[in-house]
Amino acid sequence: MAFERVCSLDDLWQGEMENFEVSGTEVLLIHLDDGSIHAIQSICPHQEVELVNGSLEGKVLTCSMHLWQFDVSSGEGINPTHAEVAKYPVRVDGEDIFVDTKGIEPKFTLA
Amino acid sequence: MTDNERSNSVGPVLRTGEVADAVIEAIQEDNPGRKFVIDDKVSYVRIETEGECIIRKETLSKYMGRPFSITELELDLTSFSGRVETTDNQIRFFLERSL
Amino acid sequence: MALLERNEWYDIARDTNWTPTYVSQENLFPPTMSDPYQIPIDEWETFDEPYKVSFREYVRTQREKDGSAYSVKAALSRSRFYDQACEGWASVLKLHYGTVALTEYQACQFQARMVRFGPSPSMRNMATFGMLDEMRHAQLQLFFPHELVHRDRQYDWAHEAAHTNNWAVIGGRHAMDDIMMCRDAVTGSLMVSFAFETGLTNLQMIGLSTDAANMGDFTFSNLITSIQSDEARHAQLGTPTIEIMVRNGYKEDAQKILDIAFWRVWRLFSVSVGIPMDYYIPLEQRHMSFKEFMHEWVNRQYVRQVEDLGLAKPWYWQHFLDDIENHHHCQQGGIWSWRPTVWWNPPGAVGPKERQWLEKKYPGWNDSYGTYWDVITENLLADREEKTHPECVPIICNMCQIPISNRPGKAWKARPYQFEHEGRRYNFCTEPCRWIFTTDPNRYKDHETIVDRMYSGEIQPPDLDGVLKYMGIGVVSEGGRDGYNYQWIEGFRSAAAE
Amino acid sequence: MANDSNELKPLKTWSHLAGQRRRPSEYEIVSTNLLWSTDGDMPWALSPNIDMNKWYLKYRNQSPLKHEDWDAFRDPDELVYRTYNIKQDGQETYVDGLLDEHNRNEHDTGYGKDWLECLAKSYTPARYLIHTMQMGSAYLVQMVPASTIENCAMLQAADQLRWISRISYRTKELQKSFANLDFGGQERNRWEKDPSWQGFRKLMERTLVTYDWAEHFVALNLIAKPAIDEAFIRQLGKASRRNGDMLLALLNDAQMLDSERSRRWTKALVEFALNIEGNRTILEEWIKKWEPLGDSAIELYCDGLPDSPEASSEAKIAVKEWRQSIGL
Repeated sequence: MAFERVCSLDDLWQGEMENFEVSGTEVLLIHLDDGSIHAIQSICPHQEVELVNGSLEGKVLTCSMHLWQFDVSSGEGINPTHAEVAKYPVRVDGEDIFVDTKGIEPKFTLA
Repeated sequence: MTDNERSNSVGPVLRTGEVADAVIEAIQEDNPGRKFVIDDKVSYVRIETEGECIIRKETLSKYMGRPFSITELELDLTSFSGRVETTDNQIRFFLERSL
Repeated sequence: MALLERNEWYDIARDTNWTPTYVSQENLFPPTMSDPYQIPIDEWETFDEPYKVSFREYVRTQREKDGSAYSVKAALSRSRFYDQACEGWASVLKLHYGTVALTEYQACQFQARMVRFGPSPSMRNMATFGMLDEMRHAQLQLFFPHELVHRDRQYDWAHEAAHTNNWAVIGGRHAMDDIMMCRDAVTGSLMVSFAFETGLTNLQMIGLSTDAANMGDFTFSNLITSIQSDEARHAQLGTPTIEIMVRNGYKEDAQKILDIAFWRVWRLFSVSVGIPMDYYIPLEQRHMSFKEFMHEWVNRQYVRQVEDLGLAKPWYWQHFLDDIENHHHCQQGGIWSWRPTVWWNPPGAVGPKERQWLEKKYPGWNDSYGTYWDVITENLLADREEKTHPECVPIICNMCQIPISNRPGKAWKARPYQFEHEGRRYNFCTEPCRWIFTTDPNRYKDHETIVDRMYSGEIQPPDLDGVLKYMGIGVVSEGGRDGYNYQWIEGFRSAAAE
Repeated sequence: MANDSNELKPLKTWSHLAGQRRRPSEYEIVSTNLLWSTDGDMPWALSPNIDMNKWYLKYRNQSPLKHEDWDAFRDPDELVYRTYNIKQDGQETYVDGLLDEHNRNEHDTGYGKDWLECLAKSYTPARYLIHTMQMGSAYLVQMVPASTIENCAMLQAADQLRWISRISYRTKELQKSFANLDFGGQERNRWEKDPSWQGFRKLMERTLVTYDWAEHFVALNLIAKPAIDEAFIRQLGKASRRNGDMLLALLNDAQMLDSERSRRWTKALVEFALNIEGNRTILEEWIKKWEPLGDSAIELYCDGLPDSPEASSEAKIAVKEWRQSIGL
């Protein structure tokens, strides 16, 4: 395992999402309203669009370009269902958030 | 204040846009014989005439190309000179005392 | 649809006065909250609001207004406009939101006073919409600066300013508490609905909109004109009140009330609108001078409405005309010098081209205000920035709470306006400010200016750091600096080099 | 200078909300901590002995109901101005549809003489009653100690104007259909003299001159408003169903939706206040004082409804059960 410290809890509040570079990989870090923190690939599997520009409602992230939707907690596509985003393990230690990107590749699904 | 700033001018001040354009057309029809001064200030347009200015719902609807109520005019009516009187069918700007 | 027109049922909905028998009329409508003039109730029942709207129409129209105002919401949060906008424009916004947002919210409580204590049912119904309008204005003008707060902490003042003791806030609160929050429903309807909303809010909400459009800030331009479309309606509460007062022998009272409120609000607006228009907006985008706006909106439009109601221009009209030429120029100098005490970054912005423009719009500017800026320019050119900060504490007006200052140069006529009351000497900037105090000394006598508070020990430690902290500087955000980092003096440097 | 030595980090939201470490909702951004008159000891920046400072000190700051942080109150519906208009525009479109349809069906012509008398006696005079609610809610607006409470009271006041308008609208329609019954002319007299209204009039006049903000809230939102809901909205609605007046039944159902929203924030504010020791006794004493006036208002009104012998007891029980359900 290669967890790397990304930021502190004060940098990413509940309801926020932000892009970070972790060991050379662009990761989208999301802090849900329920307090859980998730890391997914930063680019929509559909086309080269930054998911950070999408909108977050509960645990559903909607891409701003073609409105593809993903369940952030599982990484599974909601619409279309055959799509999927890569998830990276997250660990919170005290005030700090750590993410491990080792061996995980972003996923791509053509329409 | 100098005397040339005192006048009997009345009329609406509207946000620039299609409603203002329609009002400019409608007032010519609703106030026959009156001369209007139209002052375009980029974000708003000041429309003025002497003594009294009426805008009727029917006429405004005609120039808007759809049914248009006097209340809807409020969306763009940011101010006016003179005093105001509203009914279901028209809005009237006026002064009671002429100089 | 076979629905009735509004005018068919409207009169029934505003026929709701009744005669109480389980409590006294006086207890139900205490004169200090309702009508101190005790005009007969059937006179109040003639109150006919000239601008009518029903609840049904209101929610439809307002929904549509908000649809348009908020449509830029998503775009705004990613807009590059505010990253690229010059600091002069950013200062206009910071000053605007900081002084306006919470003032609008307090106005809800004033409108509610008319809803509860207004002697006419029509007034109570109209003010219900007025109350909702003010809620809208507060919420819009909090929502939009909130989108900017992550870019620049000074936007936090949109919410925080009113909770601080910043000198500019003390001035604003004193005036608003005087004309709005501490008035009965009837007096307040004249002061707020007529003098304030019919007379002067147009300057801020429409006057600045043209400059905003010229700057490319269509969000702001759209926002403030949309707000003003509400004011154009609910401000109409004032007109019937004036008519009823005049008809019932209270013409002199009505005149005095208007004169007090108009002057108080004017002193604020000349700072919050006059300075931005003539100094903060970059020269290329300036559309009209503040003086020209004043003539369009006040001298032509407002005064004509006052006269049409049978009242006259305020007795201090000559002072007022003189003030249009001077007050905001004085305060631009003052605020710029005291820039670390404010929450925006006021640009000096009096380079050679700007001075030319100012001389054209305000003949004689160079011989007076110009001499003040000559000294500052000279110090800046010689790298003596520290000399551009004042060393002495100003004298503050006991009415408007703004530093007392006068036109510099040959026309200098420094003259203190003072008044002794119960052993205390009060200082005023002008005769109207002194006059307002004398109309009711008991009302104003205990208030302390920011400088009084330094001497009385309320501000601790009583040094510059202590005062700044007391004013929220370094607590809410950093204080101000020159908005253009003194680049406006470069025109003089190159002129000198040639 | 102080600002050089002070480290001020960039903000993600208003500084006063930053401690939550949570992205604030639109509601929180535009609704919280907006009063300047609760910041210091003296509400207004004028002399302490002027009437208005004395009024706010006595009736707001010195109210027996205490909380160290009224600003922490939140409206459970999180309504903002924008969403209120969207909601009510939709509701008003629905009501327009009801009125339009019933008008086209010549609904009014089917009324019997007894029912028309009931409408004249127990329905159209209600605009006076609802107007007192509008005034009372507006008193709360200017006196409550937090902006989040003030917003709820503001929308409650607006709701009352909504129903005054609709009752007036119906009054006019009835006037046009039945010129001989003096609809639109006899309401004030009924409100001032008819026995069935005197309980409500007494309750409301007394409520309106109760100037302590918290006692005013109790009289208005815990006694008067639920009594009006249960007697005027619900029991009159039932009577109209029984008498084939579906229009009035549906109008009152629509009005009840507004009342339910008002009950939600009332419940939330009561729970918020009950967290503080000592407040329960104060609230319960006030309820004890006002309850007889509320019950009497219900009785007098319901006894005037036709074929509704159970109305009075049902309404009184419903009000009590609701108060119990919110812990009182």
